[in-house]
Amino acid sequence: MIPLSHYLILSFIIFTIGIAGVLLRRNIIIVLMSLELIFNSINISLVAFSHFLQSMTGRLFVVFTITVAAAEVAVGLAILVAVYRQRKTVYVEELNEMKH
Amino acid sequence: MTDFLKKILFIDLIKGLSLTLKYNLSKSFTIRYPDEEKWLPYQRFRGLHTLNKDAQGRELCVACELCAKACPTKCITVVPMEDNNGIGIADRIAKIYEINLVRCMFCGFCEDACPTTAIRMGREYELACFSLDCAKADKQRLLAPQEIPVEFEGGYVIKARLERTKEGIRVRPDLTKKKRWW
Amino acid sequence: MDTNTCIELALIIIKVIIISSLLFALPIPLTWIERKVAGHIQLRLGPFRVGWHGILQPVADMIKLMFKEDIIPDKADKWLFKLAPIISLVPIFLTFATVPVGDKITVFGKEVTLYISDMNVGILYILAVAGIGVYGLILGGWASNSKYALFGSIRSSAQMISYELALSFAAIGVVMVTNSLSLVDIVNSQKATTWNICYQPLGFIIYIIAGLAEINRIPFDLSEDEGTLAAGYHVEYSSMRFSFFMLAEYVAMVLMSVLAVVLFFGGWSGPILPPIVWFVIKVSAFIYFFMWVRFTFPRYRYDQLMTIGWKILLPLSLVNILITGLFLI
Amino acid sequence: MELIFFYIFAIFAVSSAIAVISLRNPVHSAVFLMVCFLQVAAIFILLRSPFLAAVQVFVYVGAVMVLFLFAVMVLDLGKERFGEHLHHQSPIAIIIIIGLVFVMGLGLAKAKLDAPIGKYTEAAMAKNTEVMGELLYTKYVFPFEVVSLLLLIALIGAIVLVMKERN
Repeated sequence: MIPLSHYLILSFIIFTIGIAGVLLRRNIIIVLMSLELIFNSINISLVAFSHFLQSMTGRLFVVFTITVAAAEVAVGLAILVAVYRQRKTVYVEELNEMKH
Repeated sequence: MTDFLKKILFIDLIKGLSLTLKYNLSKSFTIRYPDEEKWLPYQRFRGLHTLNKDAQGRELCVACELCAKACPTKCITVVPMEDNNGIGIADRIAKIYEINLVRCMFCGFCEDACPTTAIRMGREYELACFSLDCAKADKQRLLAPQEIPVEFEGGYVIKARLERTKEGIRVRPDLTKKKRWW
Repeated sequence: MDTNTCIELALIIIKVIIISSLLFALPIPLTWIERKVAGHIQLRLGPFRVGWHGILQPVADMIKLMFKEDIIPDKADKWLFKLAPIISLVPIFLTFATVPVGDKITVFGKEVTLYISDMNVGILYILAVAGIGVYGLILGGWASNSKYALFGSIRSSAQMISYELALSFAAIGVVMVTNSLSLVDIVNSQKATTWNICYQPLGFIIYIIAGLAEINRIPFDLSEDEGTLAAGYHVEYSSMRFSFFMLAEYVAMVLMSVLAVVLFFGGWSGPILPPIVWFVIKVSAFIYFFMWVRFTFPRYRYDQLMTIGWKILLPLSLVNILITGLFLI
Repeated sequence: MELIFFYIFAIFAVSSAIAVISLRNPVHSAVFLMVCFLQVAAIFILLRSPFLAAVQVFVYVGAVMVLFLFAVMVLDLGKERFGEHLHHQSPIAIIIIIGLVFVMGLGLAKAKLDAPIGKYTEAAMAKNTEVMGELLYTKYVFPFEVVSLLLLIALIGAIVLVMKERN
């Protein structure tokens, strides 16, 4: 039997890596991928809690999370394609029209 | 409405499928050349030339060189010589009679030009070989009788078998078993 | 570990070895059969010279492929280029872990199941893992650094997204009828009543069309369209890497036939003959059908493909689910 | 036994996650993200939820990653040039990340589990999928409908966003 803390630490490490990706990378596609990593880390901890608390809620929420993630990716990539058409760039710091 | 129904019930697709199934089950047309069968051409076929002899075995060719003149690709070389030994029908026979098969286009003008019906196009069509020597048909080769006799009616697929020898690959026909190919 | 678990483990390993070697060997006769079917449909004979009726032709082809030079384009992404054929091959083999060939049989007084494992999410697992196989196409096409290959991979990715939905919805219809995601349960429930094709004719049609698109066969093989894309995603591949793609394609065809049999045609159930024979007969009938279709229909245009996928198959499969649900209530 | 598998999956997941954010080529990142998702699916199986594992492979690996690769290919993003890898805010970002690690690590170290244990024991979970389906259509029917609506909106929204305007 694997203790709960193992899963939580794994989830935490992946979460941190995801946050690092979002904060550090310039490429929006990589940023979106890092968001997916964060979603996944949350899923791991949800399922782990659900398993150890013998409750179904966590698992069901994973289903919802996955659905939301799929929707998010579809819309996010659509926005990305639209932005790329306008600006010809996918680097976050070059998309700074709103700053000025 | 019927169009719509047709689309729903995949009528066109089913028609196509049934057609191909019919083809799949019917007999194939393939001639299994060279392993088992071979196409025997009609008598009018223009293949490798032959030099004919008359009933007494004399060469019909009188080396008039009309064939060489008529040849559009200038592939026939004829050198005449005198001879009184009765090899030919006249006292003039060909010393050299050579056809360059690489250049020949099998048009049959030589046949038309020949006044003595000495040169005729035969039914041999397997002319490929490993060296360039056989691209030249000399008099001896042209005089030798061809595998398929002239009077044999063509337009059949005949049994044949592939032979691998040192000289090359040959397809030996078996004239006794023939069938219409269609 | 006691002896019983050891025997179980050994059995599983033996089954894995048998199934995977069978799958590796299967494309050899299948290529021959496909060429023969192609020949006879076109009133030809097909391969005839190597062995009896050309039966050794695939072996000759295999030897030829093995000894060909393995070319990797200079500007290709070497790492992905080498990885792509393996990615396309492995998932399709993995799917066979849950494919049931028959029910239990008794060997030396011990019950042996004719499937590696009976997952309770079997059908989902198969559809999900089979979906990974498309990465081989996508990454291979991208890594080749060639225009044709890139277009092939873009096409296959779009095609895969649009047809996998319809395919899984068609399978969901069956799941609703039989109340189980496990393939063994699906077959057993069909034994009790009739074949699922009677309840799900629309689902079956959708399944076959979407399945054809999913395994990239004519009339939907837009990703390797010879006419416009030379050979699509595998245009730069040669030698064994190319044969991996071919292998994956044939195994995918076998998978689609097996799934069609299991989902809609009662799996191994049938009168008189032993179950495994029935299974083989049904699967080979489907394989023949796929070949038959291949040499009958011309390839669809790309916009037609997308129209069929999104505007016809997807709504139809939803309607199918709705009707099934209404009947179940 | 299980623990060994867990460590294998965890190590692969973490290392591929690091590869995702550190590689320069987006396609390579996508491949490693796929590996990471597969490992997460394997961990779901360790947690006795095969249905979620299948859904994870189905949706994430099967659909989401294809979308990513499709976008990368359509946009023709080559390798990033060297020096464009990170942007100038990275020092601040690293400080924030270290702070996050510290706070969350502290939380993890001090936390203890004292929530009430539910009724779904190991034995009840054998029929995991059926239980989930039942709950989804009874207790959680409202979020389920909302999520389906969300998917529909996302579908239409994506089409609207990408569609070129015809003159």
